[in-house]
This record gives sequence, C-alpha cells and structure tokens, in this order.
Amino acid sequence: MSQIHHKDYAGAKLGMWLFLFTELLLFGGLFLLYAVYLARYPHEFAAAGKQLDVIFGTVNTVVLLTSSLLAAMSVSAIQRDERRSAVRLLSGTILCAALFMVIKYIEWSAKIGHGVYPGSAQLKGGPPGESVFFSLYYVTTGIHGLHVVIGSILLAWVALKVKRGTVHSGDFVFLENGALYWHLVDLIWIFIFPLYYLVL
Amino acid sequence: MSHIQQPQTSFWNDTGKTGITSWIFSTDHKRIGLLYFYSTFGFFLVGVLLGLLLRIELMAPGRTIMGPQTYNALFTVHGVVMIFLFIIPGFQGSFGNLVMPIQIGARDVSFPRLNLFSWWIYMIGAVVILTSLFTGGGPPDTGWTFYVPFSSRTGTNVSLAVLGVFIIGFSSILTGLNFVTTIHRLRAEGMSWGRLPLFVWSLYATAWVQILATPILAITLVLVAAERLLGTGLFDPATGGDPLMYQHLFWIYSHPAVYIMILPAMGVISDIIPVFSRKPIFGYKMIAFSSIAIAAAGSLVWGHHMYTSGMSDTAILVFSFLTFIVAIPSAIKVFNWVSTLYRGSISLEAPMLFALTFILLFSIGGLSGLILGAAATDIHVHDTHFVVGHFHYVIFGGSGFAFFAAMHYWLPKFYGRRYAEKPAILAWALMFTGFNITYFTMQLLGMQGMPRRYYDYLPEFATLNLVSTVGSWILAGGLLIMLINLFRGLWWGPPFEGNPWGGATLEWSIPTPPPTENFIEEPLVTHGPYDFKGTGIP
Amino acid sequence: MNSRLITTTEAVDPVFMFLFGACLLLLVGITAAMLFFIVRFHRSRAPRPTSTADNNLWLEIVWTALPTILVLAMFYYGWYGYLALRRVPPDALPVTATARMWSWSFSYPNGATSPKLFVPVGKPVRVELVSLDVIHGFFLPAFRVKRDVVPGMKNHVWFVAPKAGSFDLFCSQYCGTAHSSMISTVEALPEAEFAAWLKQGSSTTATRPDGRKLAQEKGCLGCHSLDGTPGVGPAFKGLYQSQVEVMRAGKPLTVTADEAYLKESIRQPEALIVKGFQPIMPADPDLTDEQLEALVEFIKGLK
Amino acid sequence: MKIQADPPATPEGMYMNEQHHIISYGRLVATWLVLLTLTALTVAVTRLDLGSYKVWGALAIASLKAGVVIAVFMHMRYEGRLLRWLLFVTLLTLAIFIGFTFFDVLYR
Ligand code: HEA
Ligand code: HEA
Ligand code: HEC
Ligand code: CUA
Ligand SMILES: [Cu+2]
Repeated sequence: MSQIHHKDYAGAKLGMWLFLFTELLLFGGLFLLYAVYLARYPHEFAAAGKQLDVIFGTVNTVVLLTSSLLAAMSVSAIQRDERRSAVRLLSGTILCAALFMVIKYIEWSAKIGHGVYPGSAQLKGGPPGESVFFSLYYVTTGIHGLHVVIGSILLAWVALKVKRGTVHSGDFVFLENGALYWHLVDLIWIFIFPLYYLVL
Repeated sequence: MSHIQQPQTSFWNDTGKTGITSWIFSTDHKRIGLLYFYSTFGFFLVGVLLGLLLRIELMAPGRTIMGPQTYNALFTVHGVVMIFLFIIPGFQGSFGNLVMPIQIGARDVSFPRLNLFSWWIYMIGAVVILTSLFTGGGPPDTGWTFYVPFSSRTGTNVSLAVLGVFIIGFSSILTGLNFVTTIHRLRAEGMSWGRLPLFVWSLYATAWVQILATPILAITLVLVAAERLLGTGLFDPATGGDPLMYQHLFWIYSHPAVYIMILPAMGVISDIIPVFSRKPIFGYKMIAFSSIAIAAAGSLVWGHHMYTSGMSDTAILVFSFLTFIVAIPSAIKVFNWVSTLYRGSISLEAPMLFALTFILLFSIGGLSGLILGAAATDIHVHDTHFVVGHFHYVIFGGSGFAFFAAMHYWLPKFYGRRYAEKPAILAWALMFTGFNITYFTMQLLGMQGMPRRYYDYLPEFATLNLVSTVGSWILAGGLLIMLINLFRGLWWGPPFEGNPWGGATLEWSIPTPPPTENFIEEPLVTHGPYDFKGTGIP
Repeated sequence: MNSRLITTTEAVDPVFMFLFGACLLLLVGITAAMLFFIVRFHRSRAPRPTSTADNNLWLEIVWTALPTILVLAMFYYGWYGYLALRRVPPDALPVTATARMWSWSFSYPNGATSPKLFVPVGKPVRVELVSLDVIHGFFLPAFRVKRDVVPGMKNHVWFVAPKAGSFDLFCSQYCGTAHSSMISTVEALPEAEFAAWLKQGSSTTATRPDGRKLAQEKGCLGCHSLDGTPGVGPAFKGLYQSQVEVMRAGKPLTVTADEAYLKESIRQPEALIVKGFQPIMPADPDLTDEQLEALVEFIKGLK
Repeated sequence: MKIQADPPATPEGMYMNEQHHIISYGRLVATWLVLLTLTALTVAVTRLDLGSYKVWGALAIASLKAGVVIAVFMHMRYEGRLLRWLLFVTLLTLAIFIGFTFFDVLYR
C-alpha cells in the first residue's frame, strides 16, 4: 500500500449512507409502534390527531423542504467552486432549521399549556389510545427535533470549513455528507407530517 | 516467507510512541484492537467473577452468601456485562480490528479516527453502566432483558444502566459501518470476494446485523428511560400501552445480537480448522453464503423468545417455522468443518483443540436451541435453567471457546512471543470438563422445571445445583491456568516468528509483530486464503 | 376419570422424545465422525493431507436437503403439540389466578378464594391469568404448561390433573425481589372432596373478612413478615403505634403509626415511603373498606 | 466483482475517482416545487373522506416524496448500483420488522 495518505471519496460516502440507514431504523422503531397502536386505536388516534395544528405542521414541512433544497444547492455550488454562495446557502439551511425549531417550540408549549404532555393528568383521564398517541408524538418529534439541532450544528461546522477553504471543489465530501444527513432529517419529517398531523 | 523479527519497526514502538497516550489516542487498528481486547477482557473477568458468585449462591437452597435483592442485581449485571460489555464488542473490536484489515491487505480500516472514537464511546458507556451500580437506587435488578413494566417501576438505577447500553450501541453501530466500508473499499489488488478469508466474510455479515438491528435497541432503551422519567406510558396497559410491544422491540435487536456473538466465532473456526488440517476448507462458498444467510434469516425469528407471552398463535407458527430455517445454515457449517478434517493432516495444537471443542459445544447448544424453537417443548422449558444452559453452551461454549482459539492463534502474531503448549492443553481439558458439568446439569434442572432467575429453590433441585457449582470451579481453575500461561507467554515467552502454524491468509505474510503500516508495499493477492501450496510448508 | 382426554403432559412429552432422539442421533453422528477423523488423520498417522478436495456439489445438496426435511418435521411436531395446549376442552372448570408481587391467589366461579390452586382430579381446568402489577409467569412443570401473566392482557392456560396429589406451581417470569418465593401448589383432590372443599371455601368468604387470611390472600405477606424480620417491606409485627421515619413528597419526617397512618399506607402506598424501603408497594383497587378495616385490625393485633 | 482499493491520487492531493454529477439549480428548484405540490396534495387528500384509504394514500404520497428527495437531493440517481441495493436491503429490513410484528398484533 502506498504511503501517500489519500481519502477514499466513495468510501466516505458509503460510510455516511450506512449511518443514515441506522437512523432510518432508529425512527423505524417508532414508526413500528405507531403502526401497531394505530391498528389498535384508530378512532382515538383520529380524535387525538385532530388536536394537532395542521397549519403548524404544513408550514414546518415547507420550511424543512426549503432547507433541504438549500442544502442540495450548496452541494452544487461547491462543485462549481462557488464557495461564497455555498456558505450562504448553508446559512439559509440553518436559518430554516432555526425557524423550524421556533415553530416546534410554539407548538409544544401550546400543547403543554393545555395540559397535554406525557403523564399529564388530562391524558391519564382520557381514553387510552389518546395518551399513547401523544406520547408517541412527543417522543418522535422530540427525537426528530434533536436531529434538527445536531444537523444544524453539523452544517454550521461544514460552513465554517467551507469558509476557511478546507472544504472546496476538490474535496467536498464533508459538505456532501452533511447535506445527506440534513436530507435524512427532512425525509423523516416527510413521514411524521402525514402520520401525526394529517391522516387522522 | 520467513522474516527476521524487527521489533524496532513493529506497531508496538512505532516512531518511539510508547506512552499510554500513544495508545489511547492511537488510530492504528492494531493498537485499537488491543485496547478493545484488554477492556472487553477486563469486563469479562468481572462477569466471570459475578457468574461464580451466582453459582455459589445457588450451591444450596436458601440463603448461602447473599440476599435475594443482591442476587437479582448480580445476575442482571452478570448478563449486562457479559452481553454488552464483553461478547458483543469483544470479537469485532479485538480480533476484527487486529486481523481484518491485514487479512484483506489494507493499511487500516476506512475510518481510523472513527474506530478510535468507537472505542472511546464503548468506554464511556461502560463507565456509565458501572456508575449505575453504585448510585441512585443501586444496581439494576431487571435481568439483562429490561422487561417492562417491571423495569419501568423498580426503584433501582435502571435509567442510567439503559443509558449506558444505549451509548455502547452507538459504538457497535460505528464499528459495524466502519467494517462494511472497509471490506467494500479497501481490499488489496486481487483480493476478490471469492478470496476473502471466511473470518472476514463473517465479520461482514456481523457488521450488517450491527447496522440494521442495533438502532432498534437504541430506540427501545430510550423508550424505557422515557417511561421511567417522563411517564410516557407507551408500554403501560393503564394508559393503553402494550407490554408485549416492548418485548417485540427488544428481541428484534436481541435475537440478531446473538448472531453478532456467534458469527465472528464461526469465522475464526473456519480460518483455524483448515490451517491445522493442512487442507483447504471444504465448501468455501457455502460457508461464506451461510454467514450471510444466518444474518438475514436470523433477523426474522425474534418471536421465539415470546412463545409464552400471550403473543398470537399465528405469530408463534411463523416464528417457530423460521427458527428452524435458521438452523439449516448452521448445520451446513458444521458439516463443512467436519468434512474439512477428512483426509487432512491434523495437528492438535491449542488453537485447534479449542476450535474442535467449539464444534462440539456449539452443536450441543444449537441442538438444544431446536428444542426451544419448537413451540410445544419451549412452553415447558422457557424461562427455566434449560434456557440458561442453552445459551451458555452457545455463547460460552461457542463464542467463548472460539475466542480462546483466536487468542491462542492470533495473539502470538501480534506479540511476537508464544505461550507454552502443555499448560494450554491442561487448561483446555479442565475447562472442557468443568464446562460440561456446569451447564449440562443446568439443562437437566430446566427439564425438571427449575425456573431461571431464582434466588432460592425447592429441595428437589439441590443435588444438581451443587454439581453445577462444583463444575464452575473446575471451569474457573482451567480459565486461570489458561490466562496465566497465555499472558506469561505473550509477555516473557520464547519468540514467535514467521509462520509456524502455516496459515495462508495475508497476516502470515508480514513481519511479526506487524509494522504500523502492515504492508511495506501494497500486496498483490494471487491465491485464495486456504491455498497452502504457497505457504512454503509441506 | 375421563379416559378420552389427552392431558397436556401426554401431548408434550412425545414431542420431547422425538426432538431429543433426533438431536442425540445428530450429535452422536457428528461427534463420532469428528473423533474418527481426528484419530485417523492425526499428523502422526497422516503426515501429509491425502486430499485437496474443497467441495462436492452432491454432498452439499444432500446435507442441505436432509436437515431441511428433518427440521421441518421437528417444526411440525412442535406446532402440533402446541395446538393441544391451546385447545381448551369445552367442559373445563373456569378458575382465575391473580398474580401480584409476590403471591398468587385463586378464585373459583362460586366466589371462593384460596392461595393454593385446588382442582378436581381428571377434570380439565381453565385458568384465566390476571396480573395486578408486572408480568408474572404461571408455570406447572408437572403438566408442561406455562403462560405469562401480563397486566392488561387476557391470557389463559388449561390442564388436567391425572391423579390426586400436590404439584409445584412456580412464577416463571422474573418479577422482582421475591420472584423465587412466588411459588404455590396445585392441590388435586378427588372430585367429591373437591366439591366439598369448594362449598366450604365459599361460605367463609361470605362472613366478615378475616384479617390474617386477607393479608395472606392479598399478597401482603409476600413483602411484610409477621415475625418482625424486615423483608421487602417493613415487618408488621410491632408496627402499630411505633415511630416511623417516612418520606412524604421528598421530605423526611417521623410519624406515629396510628390507624389513620396504616390506612393511608395501604390505600395510597406511594404517598408515604418508609425510610430504607423502595416505593414499590402496589395499591389494591379491589380492596373494600370492610377489608381495609379487617387488615388494620389484624396489623394492630400484632404486638 | 473486483473493486480497486484507492484511487490514484492527483498531484494536489485531490481525489477524482468518481464522476461527480453537478445538479443544476434549476433542476433542484424544480424538484422542490414538485415536493411542495405533493405536500399540498397530501393535505388535500386527507381532507377527503376516504376512510382507511386515507392512511394508505397519505403514505403513498409520502413515499413518493421521500423517493424524490433520495433520488435528486441525495444524488441517489447518480450513484452506483451498490448503494441502491443497500438502501433497498435496509428498507426491506424495516418493512419486515414492522410487517412481522403484525403477525402478532393482527391475530391476537
Ligand atoms: C451465541 C448466542 C446464541 C446462538 C448462536 C443461539 C442459537 C440458537 N438459539 Fe438461542 N439464545 C441465546 C443465544 C444464542 N442462541 C440467548 C442468550 C438466549 C436467552 C436470552 C434470554 O432470555 O436471556 C437464547 C434463547 C433462545 C430461545 C428462547 C428460549 C426461551 O426463552 O424460551 C430460543 C427459542 O427458539 C433459541 C433458539 C435458538 C436456535 C434455534 C439457534 C440456532 O441458531 C442454532 C443452530 C445450531 C445448530 C442446529 C447446531 C449445529 C448443527 C448441527 C449439529 C447439525 C445438525 C443440525 C440439524 C440437522 C438441524 N434460543
Ligand atoms: C458471554 C456470556 C456469558 C458468560 C461467559 C457467562 C459465564 C458464566 N455464567 Fe452466565 N449468563 C449470561 C451470560 C454469560 N454467562 C447471561 C446473558 C445470563 C442471563 C442473565 C439474566 O437472566 O438476565 C446469564 C445467567 C447466568 C446464570 C443464571 C442466573 C439465574 O437465572 O438465576 C448463572 C447461574 O449459574 C450463570 C452462571 C455463569 C457462570 C458460572 C459463568 C462463568 O463465570 C464461568 C466461568 C467462565 C469461564 C471459566 C470462561 C469463559 C470464557 C469466555 C466466555 C471467553 C474468554 C474470553 C476472553 C478471556 C477475552 N449465568
Ligand atoms: C410488592 C411488595 C408489597 C406488597 C405486596 C405489600 N406491601 Fe406494604 N409495603 C411495601 C413496602 C416496600 C413498604 C415500605 C415503603 C412504603 O411505605 O411504601 C410498605 C409499607 C407498608 C405499610 C407501612 C409500614 C410502615 O412500617 O410504616 C403498611 C401498613 C403496609 N405496607 C401494608 C400492606 C398491606 C395491608 C398489604 C396488602 C394489601 C401490603 N402492604 C402489600 C411493600 C409491599
Ligand atoms: Cu412473579 Cu416472578
Ligand atoms: Cu433468539
């Protein structure tokens, strides 16, 4: 093996994808529970789902889709060696992430203010399926929100590296992997949105 | 083929790096391998100690040396340490790291820094688990399965323990994805898939199980913690949850996890048997394929842990059927190993003895697994010492003895020194005897109906329990001799040079101990892993 | 005795025989082959390998096909035997087993209850399994039946005792500190004796509840001893009017164990936690006020 | 299948072992518009009274959206066969985990 240490581009990407697979399965476990409990409590789920605000959900979907677009564009930008616009696009993504979290915060605090949170007296008194629905909702969106935060920190780091020039058109796998992670966050939300806000 | 030992260029003293920090921050796969080896091994010794204490308590009915709560905490910690701190990370982490990159002709793994990071995460998780023993409500007392609703209401420190296991899960995932990437990307010129050593094949299959199953465990443990800390009630019947869903999620990971434990062991055996028979492995393709088949089919059978739980009969039908299907690839492997012996030239050195013992003990354990897989018979023996016997046979008789085989086979390669043969064989004989006494009696006890996780038992089980306890002492004696002999040899023993076993895989073609970069120049692989014509040994 | 009825033991044991037989055969075959090869082809006898064969298609097909057939047979018998465990005879006597940490109590259609499971010989019994707290396991080794007792789920088992006698009943699913002492027995009585027992059992419960018996049946004695040794919970002996250090809402205080205190401790165990103990005592929602009185009277009497 | 380990390094230490496909902004924006349309469609579909088909309809659209994101934003269209296979295996595994659980849930 030659002594020159060079990076294995395809390897790095393969590794990232494998990591994304594990994330898919992580959320997969929650979707499994959702499916089972939906089958058991279709009516309670429908009633509980109606309590979630479709407007918040839809707006957040649009915000995340937009952030994903910007992330994808930043990859195209770096490939064309437009580092400045890559940084700007990434900042846009992070901004969208922040917006998403703000909306999530408003939504959560409204719900909690109404006494709807895991283990709350109101849920304990309600029908069994309702409590399950909201517990799943909080856990799923909570973990998803955590991913949004981690993703934006990651992207901020990427942006810094782009700015410093350590990530450039000749070596941008870090940016690409960061973007891949971000798209995953979006991907998960694409399923959360109809399952929790719409279907029911 | 012969090499003059060049300690000055080995990975042990690369550019004068010898301090402790040069180890715990090293990204060299061999150093990380040894880090894993010693840390998993340390936990293994802790686990063994706890196991021996369990047996002493069970020596006679009633209180022997501890109270019920202590006993419950002990078997929980014994199970958690053995499963999550020793056997799951052990094989991949130590021997996977030590030899896999060399076997495929690579300098290192794909992500060396991530590799180091995995070890650190593992250590952090381990520390968290250990902390859980001494803080809060005391050591967890749930059994390693953390079944709800008990685990969500017991006052002991379950939350911290599951957090520790959760962290260790990440380490496992990262190792898995590192290995898959490495095996895909870093094979040397000429190292086609058909020339991969079977150990590498088995690691590849294992890594996939780690990637696809571990996240389910992670989320399950998060839910248990949420159940305790936030009162989510997802598994609590009072709020509409279903305790059985926890069991599904847990076993979706934990059944495949038993293949994380056994597949690398099978790989080791497939590498050792041909070497000491001087004959190519019989049915290379079938063995390689069966590793993948076990990993794939093994992901479909988790329900066999739940026959008595109240799961639907349809599910029992399906899961029982699939359980029997998984036995077929294991059977194929056993037949192939035995056939490899036929008309070979067999030398019974320590690694080979352990490997052959593996076949026998794994067969006993696996066949008792069939009794568990059949719905009617499992009902009787479920949650009895029969199950305890079954899994000690496969985990310890299987993976454990394969681990010993690997230690005797590969460690000298990395130390450049060897152990004495005679004490190794004595240790083997003691362990083999002690093992069967300890665990076969457990299977008998289970048939008679003694439930597991029982601190105390009725007088009718007393004799066999005493026998089993005495067996465990013989076993431990053997282990002690083995360890003393092995480590004395590795540290102070006579030099081990060249290719004394006559292996044909790549690790035997490089200097002993290997230099940091493994290969002076990139190897060009021209023959298969079990083609002994090229090894220079008749 | 109903001679047409196949007991659960009779349904399961042949499966065991078949599986053990097949496994033993395989194990002996493999071990024998292995030993023979090791001896015959040991390096002292065979200094050099005499074959380099590394595969044989026919052999591989054979040893894939044969095990497949064999395991399918095993699967089939296993499943068939299991069905017998699930097919409850229609005339089975219904009994309810209530499991709690760490005691069993059994109730019969006429309202009688007992800490042991009394059954008539030769008559099938269907046991409904109810758990008040965590998962337990109803295990009768002699009859090869086992089923988990899961809170919120309606599980059941059936069995028939072929002869009179006393048989072990274990809790098979780990359920905490005293899991291993959560054992009882099945008492199989000849049918006439059983009928007599049942009648007498139901009449006592109709009268004023007896505190000692209640403490036994409700499982209190699983955790609280009567002789003063602390178990999982504080001992009952000498409890009344003693000074107890408790935690209320996280704050320590010392109280006198008067009647009100006892009642609160039983009704709302989570409100007051005695120092040095864990908050695991279950509340019993079925406890009537009358029974509560009886329990408190009983505890008061333990000086 | 013979995979060559490392690509030859270019003088600047860059690595160009793969054809990088640059996706134009226009294409990305078009994809985004498609995604927004599909989002609107999901909302619309679930406002109709379709009974249990609602779930399946919404899930089908969500899967379509996910497919679009994976194909374009995540460049899967331009990746080799290997990654696609692995993705397929992963999704199949997840489907099996969920599906097999229903052997219990549906027939209990
Ligand atoms: C290394 C770990 C390991 C391995 C490899 C296995 C392998 C197998 N296990 Fe085991 N198992 C455990 C670890 C493992 N197990 C653990 C830890 C538990 C308990 C968990 C707990 O509750 O705490 C458990 C529990 C367990 C149960 C649940 C028991 C219960 O709780 O009621 C069942 C039930 O089906 C089972 C079955 C099997 C089967 C069919 C195999 C098969 O893969 C075995 C295949 C092997 C062979 C068949 C033998 C070799 C082949 C031959 C000799 C050739 C001839 C064979 C044929 C013709 C078929 N196992
Ligand atoms: C790797 C797994 C492993 C190993 C090695 C052991 C080793 C031992 N086990 Fe353990 N055991 C478990 C995994 C393991 N166990 C699990 C998962 C449970 C279930 C817990 C639960 O119910 O939740 C259990 C439960 C269990 C029980 C049942 C408790 C109960 O249900 O009441 C008992 C009782 O005797 C017992 C005894 C022992 C003894 C005496 C040893 C040993 O101490 C015997 C001595 C061991 C040796 C002499 C050498 C073994 C060597 C190797 C395995 C490889 C060596 C590798 C290196 C040196 C690096 N174990
Ligand atoms: C699962 C075990 C368990 C069971 C069953 C149980 N208890 Fe307890 N009990 C405890 C524990 C532990 C405590 C101490 C902690 C606390 O105060 O909650 C306790 C405390 C008490 C106290 C207060 C004792 C003191 O020292 O102040 C009383 C009275 C009591 N229990 C009565 C009962 C009665 C009556 C029953 C049956 C209906 C019962 N318990 C069943 C575990 C149990
Ligand atoms: Cu009840 Cu164990
Ligand atoms: Cu299993």
